[in-house]
Amino acid sequence: ENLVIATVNNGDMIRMQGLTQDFTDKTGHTVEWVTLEENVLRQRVTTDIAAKGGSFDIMTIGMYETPIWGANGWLVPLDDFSAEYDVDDILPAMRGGLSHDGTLYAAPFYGESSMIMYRTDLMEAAGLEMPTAPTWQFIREAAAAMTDRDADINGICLRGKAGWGEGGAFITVTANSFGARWFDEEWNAQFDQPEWKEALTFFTEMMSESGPTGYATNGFNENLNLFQQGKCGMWIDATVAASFVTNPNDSTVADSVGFALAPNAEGVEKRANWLWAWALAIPAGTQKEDAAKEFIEWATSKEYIELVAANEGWANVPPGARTSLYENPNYKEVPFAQMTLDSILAADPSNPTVKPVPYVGIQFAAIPEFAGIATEVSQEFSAVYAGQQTVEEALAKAQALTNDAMEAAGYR
Amino acid sequence: MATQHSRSAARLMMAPAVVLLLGWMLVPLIMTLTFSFKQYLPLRGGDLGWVGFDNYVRFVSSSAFWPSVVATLTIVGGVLIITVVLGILLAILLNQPMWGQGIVRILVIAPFFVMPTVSALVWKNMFMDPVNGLFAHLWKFFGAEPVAWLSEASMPSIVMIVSWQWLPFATLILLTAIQSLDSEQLEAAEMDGAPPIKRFGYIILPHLGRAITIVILIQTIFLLAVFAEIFVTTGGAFGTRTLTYLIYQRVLESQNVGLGSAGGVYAIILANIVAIFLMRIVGKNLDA
Amino acid sequence: MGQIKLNQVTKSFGETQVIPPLDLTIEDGEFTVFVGPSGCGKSTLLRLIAGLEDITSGHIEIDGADATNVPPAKRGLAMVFQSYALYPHMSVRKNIAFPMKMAGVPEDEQKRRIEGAAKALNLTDYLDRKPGQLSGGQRQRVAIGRSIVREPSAFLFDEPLSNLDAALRVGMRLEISELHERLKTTMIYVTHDQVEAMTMADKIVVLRAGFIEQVGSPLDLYHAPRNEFVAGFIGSPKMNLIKGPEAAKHNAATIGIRPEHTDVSMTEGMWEGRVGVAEHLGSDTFIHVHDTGLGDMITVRITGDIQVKHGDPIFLTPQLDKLHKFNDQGLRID
Amino acid sequence: MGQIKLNQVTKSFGETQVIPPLDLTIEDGEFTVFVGPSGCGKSTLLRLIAGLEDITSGHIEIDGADATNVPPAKRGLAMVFQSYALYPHMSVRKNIAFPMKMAGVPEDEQKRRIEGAAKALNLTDYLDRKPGQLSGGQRQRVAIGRSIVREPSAFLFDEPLSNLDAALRVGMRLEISELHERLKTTMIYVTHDQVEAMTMADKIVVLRAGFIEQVGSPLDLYHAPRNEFVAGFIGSPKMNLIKGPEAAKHNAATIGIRPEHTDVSMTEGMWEGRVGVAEHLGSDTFIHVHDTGLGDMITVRITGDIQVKHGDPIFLTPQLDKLHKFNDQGLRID
Amino acid sequence: MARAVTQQRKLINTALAWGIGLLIFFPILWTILTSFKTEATAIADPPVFLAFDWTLENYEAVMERSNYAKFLWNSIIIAGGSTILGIIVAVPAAWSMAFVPSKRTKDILLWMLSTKMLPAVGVLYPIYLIFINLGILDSRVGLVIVLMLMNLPIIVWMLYTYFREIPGEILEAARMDGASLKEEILYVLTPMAIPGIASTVLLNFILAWNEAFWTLNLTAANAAPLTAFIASYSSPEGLFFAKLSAASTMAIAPILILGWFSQKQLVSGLTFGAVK
Ligand SMILES: Nc1ncnc2c1ncn2[C@@H]1O[C@H](COP(=O)(O)OP(=O)(O)OP(=O)(O)O)[C@@H](O)[C@H]1O
Ligand SMILES: Nc1ncnc2c1ncn2[C@@H]1O[C@H](COP(=O)(O)OP(=O)(O)OP(=O)(O)O)[C@@H](O)[C@H]1O
Ligand SMILES: [Mg+2]
Ligand SMILES: [Mg+2]
Repeated sequence: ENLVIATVNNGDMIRMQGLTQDFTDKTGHTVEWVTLEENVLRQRVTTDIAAKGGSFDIMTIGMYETPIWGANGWLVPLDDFSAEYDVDDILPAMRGGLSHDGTLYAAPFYGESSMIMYRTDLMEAAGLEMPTAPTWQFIREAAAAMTDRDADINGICLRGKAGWGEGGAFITVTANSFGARWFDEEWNAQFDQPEWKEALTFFTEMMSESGPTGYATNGFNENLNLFQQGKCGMWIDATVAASFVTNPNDSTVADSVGFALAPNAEGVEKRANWLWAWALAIPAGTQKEDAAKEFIEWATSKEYIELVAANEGWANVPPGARTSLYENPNYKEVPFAQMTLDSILAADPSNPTVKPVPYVGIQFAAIPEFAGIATEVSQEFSAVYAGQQTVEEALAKAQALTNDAMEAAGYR
Repeated sequence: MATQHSRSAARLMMAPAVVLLLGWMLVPLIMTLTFSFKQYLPLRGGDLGWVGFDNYVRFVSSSAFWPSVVATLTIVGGVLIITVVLGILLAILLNQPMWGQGIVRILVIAPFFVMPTVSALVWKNMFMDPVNGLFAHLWKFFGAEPVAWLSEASMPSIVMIVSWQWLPFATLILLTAIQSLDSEQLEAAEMDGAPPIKRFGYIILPHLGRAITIVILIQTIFLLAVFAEIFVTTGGAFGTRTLTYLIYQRVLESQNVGLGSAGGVYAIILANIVAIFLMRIVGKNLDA
Repeated sequence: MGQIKLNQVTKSFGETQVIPPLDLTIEDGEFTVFVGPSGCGKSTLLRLIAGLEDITSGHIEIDGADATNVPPAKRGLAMVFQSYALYPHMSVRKNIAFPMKMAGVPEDEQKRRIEGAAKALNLTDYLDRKPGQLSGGQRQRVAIGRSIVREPSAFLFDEPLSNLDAALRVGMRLEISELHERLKTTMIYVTHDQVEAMTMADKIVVLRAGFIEQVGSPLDLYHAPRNEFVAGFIGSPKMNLIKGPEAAKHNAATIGIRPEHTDVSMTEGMWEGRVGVAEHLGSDTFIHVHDTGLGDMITVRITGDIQVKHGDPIFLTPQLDKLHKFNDQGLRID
Repeated sequence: MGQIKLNQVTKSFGETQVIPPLDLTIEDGEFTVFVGPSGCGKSTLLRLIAGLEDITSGHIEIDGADATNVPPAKRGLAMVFQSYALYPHMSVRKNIAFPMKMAGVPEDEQKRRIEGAAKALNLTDYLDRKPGQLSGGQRQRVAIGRSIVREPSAFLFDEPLSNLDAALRVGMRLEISELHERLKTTMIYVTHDQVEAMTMADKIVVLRAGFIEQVGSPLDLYHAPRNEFVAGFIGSPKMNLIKGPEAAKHNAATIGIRPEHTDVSMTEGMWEGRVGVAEHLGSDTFIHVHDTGLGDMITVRITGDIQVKHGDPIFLTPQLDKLHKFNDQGLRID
Repeated sequence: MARAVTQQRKLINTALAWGIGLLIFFPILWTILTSFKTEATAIADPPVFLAFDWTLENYEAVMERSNYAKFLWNSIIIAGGSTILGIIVAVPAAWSMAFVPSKRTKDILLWMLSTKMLPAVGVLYPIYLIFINLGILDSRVGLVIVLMLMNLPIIVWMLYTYFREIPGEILEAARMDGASLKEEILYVLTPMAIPGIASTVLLNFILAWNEAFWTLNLTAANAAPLTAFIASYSSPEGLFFAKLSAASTMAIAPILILGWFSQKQLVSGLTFGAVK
């Protein structure tokens, strides 16, 4: 059979496309890819599944969509994997985030948290040493110390780009690490609380001291470029970035990158790291359920990891999905492996903030309205980063629009 | 030339186009209208019943509404002004005798062939990127601080990108119009003692009136719907959220089809206000 | 005020010389008509005088001063174009005011002159219309009005009547002639219609391929065309040109006889032929006679009416004193 | 073959009646010219006959059969348009072949007829050119050729010569007349040029505002115009129409005298006036005489040449037997 | 009558026009150049213009990643199909408007144009649902229909203004010559309007080719055209300027080449009746 798979255009997924011949050889099924940029992909698959379009047999979705769609009954439950697939090998945090009511609805292709990547050489030159679990205050000082505008070196590069999955995700985990939360237990927006103001102010000030020009439009990719070109002292972002910045083919600083846990504000127990997985799911109602399951089993299996390792080396295997990977001696040699695992383990989607919240998810709240709200909120924040409004104005607008949207959706 | 026979034939031959367009307009319009009076949330199970004018009220009372109208009009107005003014100047220049006129014309037309997505990507990454963009290099070369175009000057940047795409169209139409100007009129004005500037103001510009209205009409239709450029560059941040983009956010990002549909109805109303305004001018000019 | 002198003027477009070296003097107050077939360079010559084209070599003098490099607006000439070249978006009043506005003539003076011109040209009722709302003849008058108010030292007309229909053309022709009588300003008038040339000109300049074939008063040209070309060009219907033995009888390569200088009889005459088409105008009858053995068809004009039918035999006798003789280079023999 | 009869035909565009009830019979083989000022309904009438417009009321008969509701293609008529209406993308041959192709005429018959028409119209050398490569006169001939091959029962011409220049017009006029002599097919010819009407027609229909003012042969109209309108319309230069006491002397409201029927003297005559513009054509001289006290300017024609200057006193004497008299409704008094 | 101009004026015009032309064209030129650079040279500071090692690796990478030919083919089919279909529907309509005008002709025309003002995003769900019901989601047929409807008003308008300049007498001549309505349109009107039709086809082909909203949202694996192809290049991880440039070049090259070869028709036909 011929499977149509919607997927995102990141490196791991592209790599998988190159290896599908292996799947076809094994099962006789062919695969057609619809590769889209992340935002386009989300919009596309959401429309399709909500309208029951049936354009795709497999969709690449994330931790945000899976529980919501699973609850709606839009996904085929993935509860009958073969024994050799070893479902229990999937990292519990991932499995939890991709399940609804204990049933797995999407199999993680890879998972990630976020962590600090920093330039050991610059750190040394600044006369500082990175603790394994730094605080925001340290990060800010270190960033200021590493900044050298003349040499085009920014102490720290962070996401400021509007969009819930971009700057929105980052400011949310930052706020978490300052003790803030999106909603109280009655679904009231919390942007009027001091923690948010503290977090946003801190972030904005630090970035204007030590961040790159125009960081208000920087997302993952822009920062990756900057870091690879040696223009950043530190970068806090997805753990998967580690393999890119340490890859000497692309990165000019490959041999001087260190890793540390994402920071927290002094005295706050939550750290600024998230949890995310790109996972494969089958929309309910597809005619090709069995073949689709076969594919998912192939793509998220241990064998696939080995296949990649054999072709591209261990540093390039999809990380963050399986416990066994981190027990593999070959993989342990990869410099960022342990820190990735530690970061993932430090994230707890069902208990993401200091104060209690009614939602699941660390850098998002797994409710259908969140993407829309968070995108607009992050746009307000980006306007702060670009110097177009103050922190107070942005928070006030965020508060208003969030409450408004929640009301529209019937939460309040 | 109109016999009974040809008139009925004409009606028959109009029919396919009219029926198709009527369907294309009415079917989605009726569905949009229906949705707009409903709580329609695909992610919460779709149609959740009638809610009267709630969506309409909510859409306008949202803090994003008026800024989006302003953003829409700014983009439409800004691009129109730039393309028409530069288009006129370029058309005049291209109408002069020169060597390699055909090639220059090709160069000037080229942006029109570029997909909006591609043009937005190219501008955003290769020119306006504050670190690696060509502008940043240029600014640094002259010792200036690179500008973060898409955040610090978001609206002008988008207007610029869109203008770049539409300038060829304006230039082409205006060029054809200028070429149709009877050169004897210009010579008459010259004999009458009008220097070049006055010849432009008194003869060329009035002659272009009709062409300018056409440019405005056609471009407005397309500019009201500008989407890809914003989606790719700012994602609606920094005050570049147009009405179209706001609807997009409501429908696709927030998955609130009811609210978005109400927005769609507002957009239709806005478009029609603009249209009526335009038709007033253009309609008159089209008669001649 | 209004003498124009061309001195060895030439004009080439790229490689092709359209006007070979040419000398011409137009006297003050004279009504000069340039006439010639299409493409012979009439418009080009006029535009050289106007300054709308640069002269390739030679000199132009206006009122004794070298004007070769003076821009058109400064030459003090006014031009009326074939297409009228009215400004379509301005009212008649504004059209007429335009040159004065450009020259900075005071408002009330403008007004005075506009009214004067409008009255002279019968345009008073139309001053507030746009050119699009006028008939062809009215447009032509506006174009003339626009020229008049500048009080130029000479008017240049480039086929101003060729877009009008026959009846109107006759009327406008008269109006322009009367205008000249009144203003006594130099006028240069381009046409390819020899009737216009004959009826309007003080002096006709016949051009062919940029060369001046003959310069003279209309009647000079009618009575003594310098060569076959002018002979054939001036006069309507055309002069009958006869070659061969009949011409040899008169010691010429070609003889010419005008239709109005041939006597007709049904019974006897010098040449015999058969009636082709007879055109009865009431005032005159034109008979086209075939099969005379003289080569082409011969056309004759009879004043008043004569009853002839297609195919009737007919006899023609040329008035010998009105015969024109040309040598084998086509030049007149006297 | 070719009799056309209009029976109480009317035509309205919306509210405005352009053709009031009208009766007219055109006999087989006749060359009929519709003439009248612009906008009088000539084209409309022709198009009604052609079937390009629907008749509002009334009947049209062609060869005795009711053709009111017959579509244009079936009426067996051919039309030659003012703009020639050639198919610009087809060669001359294809243009001429088109009606035959539509009618399904066999290939070799098509070929034969095309060659016949081309020869008759002097188009043989141009058969493979596109219309754009032809001169105005040649285009007109192609348009005629396209009509001829259909062997229609009547030809309809709508101002076929108005786009040509004066010299060509004369030539084409002759060609069409000769064609009619040869084919003897009914022709209906629309023009607003009275010279064309006079020279070509067997029968002239003078129209004004949709009404038929007079029907008759050219010379009938010239010699006995039924009313002032026809009198002024037929003849060139126009008949001089004089009202007031001078007319009253002849027991008429208006008298008319043609320019060619007025004798001129420098010394004595019936009316005295002053020379305005004198147009010297060589063959004739037209003198426009002012200040006669008869109202308008009087135009006279003198055969040959006469030397007069602007402002000279001049005496005119009408030939009394050629005087036309009209009553106060403008109708002829005999 | 065009006025002869001095060589010096001409020289200044030429320099100015070429300068501005190159400036306008520069983004495209730069994209094309960048597509032949390595990723590192693509972002080099100072930028390099021509003196770099030309490489095809970006094109190879793009070709390897996606089935360019398929996207291209879909683009051609969709843009071409919608344009041709549009012309077929529009020619009779434009004929009626141009040659049998009535009081409502202008209203109908403006109404047609106004249908283009419906914001596409607002009707995405309705159209999506209709497409699912008709079973034409992710099919070229569906897109051909949508794009045809999108562009139909413009096609009708362009043809209408073009036809209006064709003298009605020629069609009447054809009628007198015995042509039926069909023959009149087929043998006389259409060939005469070829330049106008050509530029209409061209303009609408371009508009359809570049249409990104519907083509992206209504396609998946089968019918995706080049707009979808480019949507997978907008931000891959790591340095991507060169690959983006290669993909962009591939997406716009066909239409750019087509446009350049036929710019005469495009220019001459783009009068929209505006200019006479
Ligand atoms: N701008 C130009 N460039 C090149 N050749 C030209 C130009 N203008 C005129 N000519 C040529 O010069 C010759 C004379 O043209 P001109 O217009 O003066 O003729 P004309 O006597 O006015 O003809 P017509 O009676 O048709 O107006 C023609 O052969 C024409 O082709
Ligand atoms: N389609 C039409 N709709 C309304 N009025 C029309 C139409 N066609 C012609 N007319 C009017 O009918 C009258 C007669 O027009 P027609 O074209 O027959 O005049 P004509 O005698 O041919 O004039 P011309 O000599 O200018 O060609 C005019 O007043 C004209 O305005
Ligand atoms: Mg000329
Ligand atoms: Mg007419």
